[in-house]
Amino acid sequence: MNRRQFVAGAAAVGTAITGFPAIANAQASGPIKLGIPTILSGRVAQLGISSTNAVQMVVDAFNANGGLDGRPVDLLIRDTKAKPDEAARVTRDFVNSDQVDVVFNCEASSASFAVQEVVREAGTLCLHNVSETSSLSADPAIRSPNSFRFARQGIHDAVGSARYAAGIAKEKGLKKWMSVSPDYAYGRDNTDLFFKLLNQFGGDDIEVVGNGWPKLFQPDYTEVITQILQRRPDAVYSALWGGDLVSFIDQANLYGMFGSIEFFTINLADYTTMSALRDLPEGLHSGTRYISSFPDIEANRSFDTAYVERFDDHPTNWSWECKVGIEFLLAAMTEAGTADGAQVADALRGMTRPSIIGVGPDNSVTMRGDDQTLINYAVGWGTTVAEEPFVTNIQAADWADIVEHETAWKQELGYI
Amino acid sequence: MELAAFGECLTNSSCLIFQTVGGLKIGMLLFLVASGLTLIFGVLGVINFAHGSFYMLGAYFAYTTLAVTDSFTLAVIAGALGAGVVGILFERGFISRVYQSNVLVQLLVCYAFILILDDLVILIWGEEFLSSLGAPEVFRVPPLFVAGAVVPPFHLFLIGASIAVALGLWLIMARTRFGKIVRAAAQNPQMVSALGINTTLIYAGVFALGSLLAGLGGALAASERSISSGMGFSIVIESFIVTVIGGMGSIAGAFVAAILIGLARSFGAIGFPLFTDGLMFMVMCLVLILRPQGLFGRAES
Amino acid sequence: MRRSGPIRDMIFGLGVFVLLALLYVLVDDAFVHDIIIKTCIFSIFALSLNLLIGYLGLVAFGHAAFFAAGAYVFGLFMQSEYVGPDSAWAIPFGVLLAMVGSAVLAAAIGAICIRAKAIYFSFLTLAFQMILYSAILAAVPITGGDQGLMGGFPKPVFLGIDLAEASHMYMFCAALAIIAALIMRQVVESPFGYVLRMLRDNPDRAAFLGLKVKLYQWITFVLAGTLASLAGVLQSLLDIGAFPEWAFWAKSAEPLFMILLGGMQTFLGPVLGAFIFEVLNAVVTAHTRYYGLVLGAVILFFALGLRRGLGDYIWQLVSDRREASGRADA
Amino acid sequence: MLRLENVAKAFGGVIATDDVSLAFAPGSLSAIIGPNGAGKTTIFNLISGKLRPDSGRILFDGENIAGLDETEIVRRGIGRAFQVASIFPSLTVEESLMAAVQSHRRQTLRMAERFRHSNARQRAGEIIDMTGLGAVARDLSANLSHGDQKLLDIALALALEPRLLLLDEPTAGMGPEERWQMIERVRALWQAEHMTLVFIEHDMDIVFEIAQSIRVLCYGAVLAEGTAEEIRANPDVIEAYLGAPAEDAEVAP
Repeated sequence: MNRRQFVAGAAAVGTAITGFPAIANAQASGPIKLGIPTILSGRVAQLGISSTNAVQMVVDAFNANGGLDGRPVDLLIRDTKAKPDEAARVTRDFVNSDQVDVVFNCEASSASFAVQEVVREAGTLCLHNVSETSSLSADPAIRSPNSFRFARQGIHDAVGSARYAAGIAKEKGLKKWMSVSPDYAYGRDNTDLFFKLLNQFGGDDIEVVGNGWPKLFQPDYTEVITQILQRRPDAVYSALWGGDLVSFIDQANLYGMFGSIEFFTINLADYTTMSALRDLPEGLHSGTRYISSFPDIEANRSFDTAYVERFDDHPTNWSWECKVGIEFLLAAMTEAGTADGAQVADALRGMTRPSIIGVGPDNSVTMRGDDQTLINYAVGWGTTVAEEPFVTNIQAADWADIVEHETAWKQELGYI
Repeated sequence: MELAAFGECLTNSSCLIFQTVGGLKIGMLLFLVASGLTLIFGVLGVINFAHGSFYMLGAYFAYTTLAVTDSFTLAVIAGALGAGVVGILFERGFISRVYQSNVLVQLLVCYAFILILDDLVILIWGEEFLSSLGAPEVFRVPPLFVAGAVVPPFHLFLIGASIAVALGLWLIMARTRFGKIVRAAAQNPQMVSALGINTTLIYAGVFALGSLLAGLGGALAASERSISSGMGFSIVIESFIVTVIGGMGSIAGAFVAAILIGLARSFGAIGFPLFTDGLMFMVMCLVLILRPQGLFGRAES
Repeated sequence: MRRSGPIRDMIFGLGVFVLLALLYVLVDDAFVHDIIIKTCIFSIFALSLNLLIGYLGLVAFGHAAFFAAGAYVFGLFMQSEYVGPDSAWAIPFGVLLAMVGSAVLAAAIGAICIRAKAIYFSFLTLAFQMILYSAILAAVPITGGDQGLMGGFPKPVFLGIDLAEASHMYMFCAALAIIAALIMRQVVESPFGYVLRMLRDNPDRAAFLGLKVKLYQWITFVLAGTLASLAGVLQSLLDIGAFPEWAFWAKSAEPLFMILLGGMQTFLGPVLGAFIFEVLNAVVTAHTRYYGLVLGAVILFFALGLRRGLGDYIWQLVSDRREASGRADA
Repeated sequence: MLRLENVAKAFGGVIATDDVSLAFAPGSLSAIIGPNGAGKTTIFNLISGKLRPDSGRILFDGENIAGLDETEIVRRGIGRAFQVASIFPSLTVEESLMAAVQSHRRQTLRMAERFRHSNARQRAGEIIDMTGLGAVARDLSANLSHGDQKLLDIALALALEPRLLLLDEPTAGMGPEERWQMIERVRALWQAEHMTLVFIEHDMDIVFEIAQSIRVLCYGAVLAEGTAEEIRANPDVIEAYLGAPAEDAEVAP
């Protein structure tokens, strides 16, 4: 008896005792309900909006095609204000009250753990689509058999980043490195992993001479910038993102920082970030968060065009993650012929589909079965240019390499 | 703790100049905002928790003005004046109704205003963060090199402009009739009222001036900081720290405390990078325990 | 002869418990159940803060420090190696441990804060809360930093109570909230409680009546902090974790809202406030993402329009009417 | 009973009390008079522990109480009432007095019993009868008349069963008739409770009528000391008062 059956059984007993139906009345008809806890207000409202926009596009098309045997998909989107207890409350509400078939989680960092605990207890199928915290799906103490990860996985990016950076370092003789990353779990994990792998790939030449840890949403980076200029590193790595990254680049520009230092920033190549910059400096190294030219395929370009047409704005990294998530979910439901969580989960495990972001065979991505994590999505780095397409000379990461180091990383942490 | 690096920096002229100029710039922008907060508290006795929202409004007004007129000067003026006008509306429409209420009600009215303005800003300007204004054309030049340190001319301008504002504020307070009345009102409102001076006007004027200073700070800061809803959050907390350390109601105190905080940030980033925030709250605690009137405040009788 | 106060209050409490239990059975809606659970949790939080604000007249800004302390101590204990799925004693012991730990914290913070007067007291409580917040963020190996306590914890059955079961959790929260409220009701109606009112009205005069002002303030601060930690424990049980946001100053603003909405003069005002706040939150969030706009407008209505909490407003209406009819009778 | 020896207090260079030595006999009824700013209230503040003297001793029953805080001094048997009635606006008269009685009985740390059921009610009733507040016993203190608020202030002090009672202008702000009622009541209380009573008063007629002995303060120092007749005849006192007649003709706030 698996957990879900157990829960269903317990619920049936509960129904018998209390005289009213509890959570398990699987609705075989009527719309399929997806509950989306996400951030729609405050300073990261962009996250929720660009995520749900992408989901809406896919679902609209699905419903227009008749849905799942005539059952349309209904999206319940609710704001959690980026608070973990609100995320938990909203998710409980989805599970208990709205009796959603799937929790489609578009929550960031700590709130995702709160969502995770609710669905773990309830046994509802859950997709994590934007939280990049590695442990969410890698750590066996935290991951849950009914949860699937469609968001970027930190270790994947780190391998791609370190390989690219090690190459440039060798080519240009970059030995002294510094970092400037936001002082919270994502920023720290990302940066630590990057340097760990960079040391591995780049050899003994690489020396880290200092780390700057500004706070998340810090308005002013002057003290970090002066510190960097002070120590004169050859290169700087940064996991800043969004408005913080924009502030940093604007402020560093005043010091002429990018003339003398090679800057590697994993989160720059996302349209909303690049377009917010008054002057996008040329020749910065950036990871490709989301751009329509990588992978350079028709599906990707037309997604960008369609999105812009409908929402008057470019999609974000969060958009593609959610798009892939919802496409997989709908495909799995179609394959299983039902919205039942356990059966859909079975269909999801190991599923491979073509995607706008796919770099696997035939531009596919795969939902890896063993840890329920997405692989073969586009991980690449390139250099910035002032005009479209903003990033050129993109080098794609090798997924065999990524998976090899991911495994080593998991072993080291005792995850496997 | 990286005390070695800290000591090394103190003995190295380029590092000293680097961190001092950087710290001064952070401190002076903070002073602009904090001086408004401390002025309002000194005269009205109100803790304007919504002060950060005027900083935010200053930034947004400046952004739009720059987009329309393409003039940095006009943008900064519009940011400051716009925040000042909203300040008057806020004082007349809301805050003036709770002067007699307890501090809790005043606080909640301010908090309500924060919530409303943060959402209004999203409604008007959208949920995406906006780019900074960028330095005006004159300052888009290569930075200066002083004793091995890099100094952007624009930062010198920001520091100079803030000091000019501080001087102007001091002149207004020390030399003008308005300043005298304001100081008198801070000490004894009944007396001022008994002398036939319109305290309503004085209160509105002070609130407008306070908000204007926050708006000016926001507009100037927006020249190099990205703009978003909720950006007033962190600045208002820092302003409170400055106000408490300098002495609530003391503009001179705010000036000194803002510089201290600025320098603590820039040098703290070298000496103890992970605990600058916690350190600031600890200093605030110490001041509150040992000298609640702050460095420059008058002791309570 | 009227029944004596404590017994009447206990009967009232029991009545409320029966009503809440009936509500659970009759209204089969998890949404409603969730609102009741959260109202219970926040009632404890807001009532405890109102001991300081409403009865003692000390506006504490840092009350969430103790909410978070309770949640973290409890959560860390439940995640520790000592607790397994069959440790029947774990939850009661964890609750006790969290409350004792928070009491110690409150004793230390309170001893320092009550030295400051008026607004300086408020700022000092805020500063301590932010130091705790910074500490939680910094102590990543213990607290998980900004990600909070991850990975959940077991909820071992004790005395036949299985908190993983929704109905048990509901009854547990309701019972604890009622017990906490009864304790606080007893305190404010005791000789000690009247001292609090005197200190609020006129601390200088109270000193000349031989009352050691700081001692009473300190005891109340510790009591309020301890009870706030109970709210934190329940929240931790509900969300199966603990998060640094609970120690942030914005969390301290929530019970302030509730007190404003419900009223601070009527004992149960904050409970009403907690209920309004939760309903508002749940309903508004479900319909618009401009929650701040709505909440802000509601607060302005209460602060500037009614000028008092709803509980106080109703109480005023009732007593005015009573007085009017009394006069008519005479 | 109470003896001040060379007590001095200055506020930032301004001398409020300058080397004052005073003595009050047990069971006496004394008045302190003097022009505004003479330091009368400061003396009370020093005795009651609100202020700490810069130098000198304050002996109560032979024990130096200078520098103790107000609660310690209250516990030793010195009660006081204030120039501006200092009461608890949100409590009723009865509640205020019950609480004061409980404080005297050291029952205020009790959390497990109900205030309403406290046996302090009986004693509070006695004080209410004694002070003639019976008609307003259930009223909120904030709603009392000015005179009743002054009475309540005194009643609060009485609840502590003080051996020495300090009254700061018990008749301040009252009309002529009310003043006499008040002072008669004070005298009656003094007689009934067998305590030592010191009061500050502006109304010379009242002072000369009821005080057994009078101290005159001027610029923080003791100018004269004696019975009504002696004071009336003292040229220094006449000088001090006639020298500043406007200050004497004080209108109550």
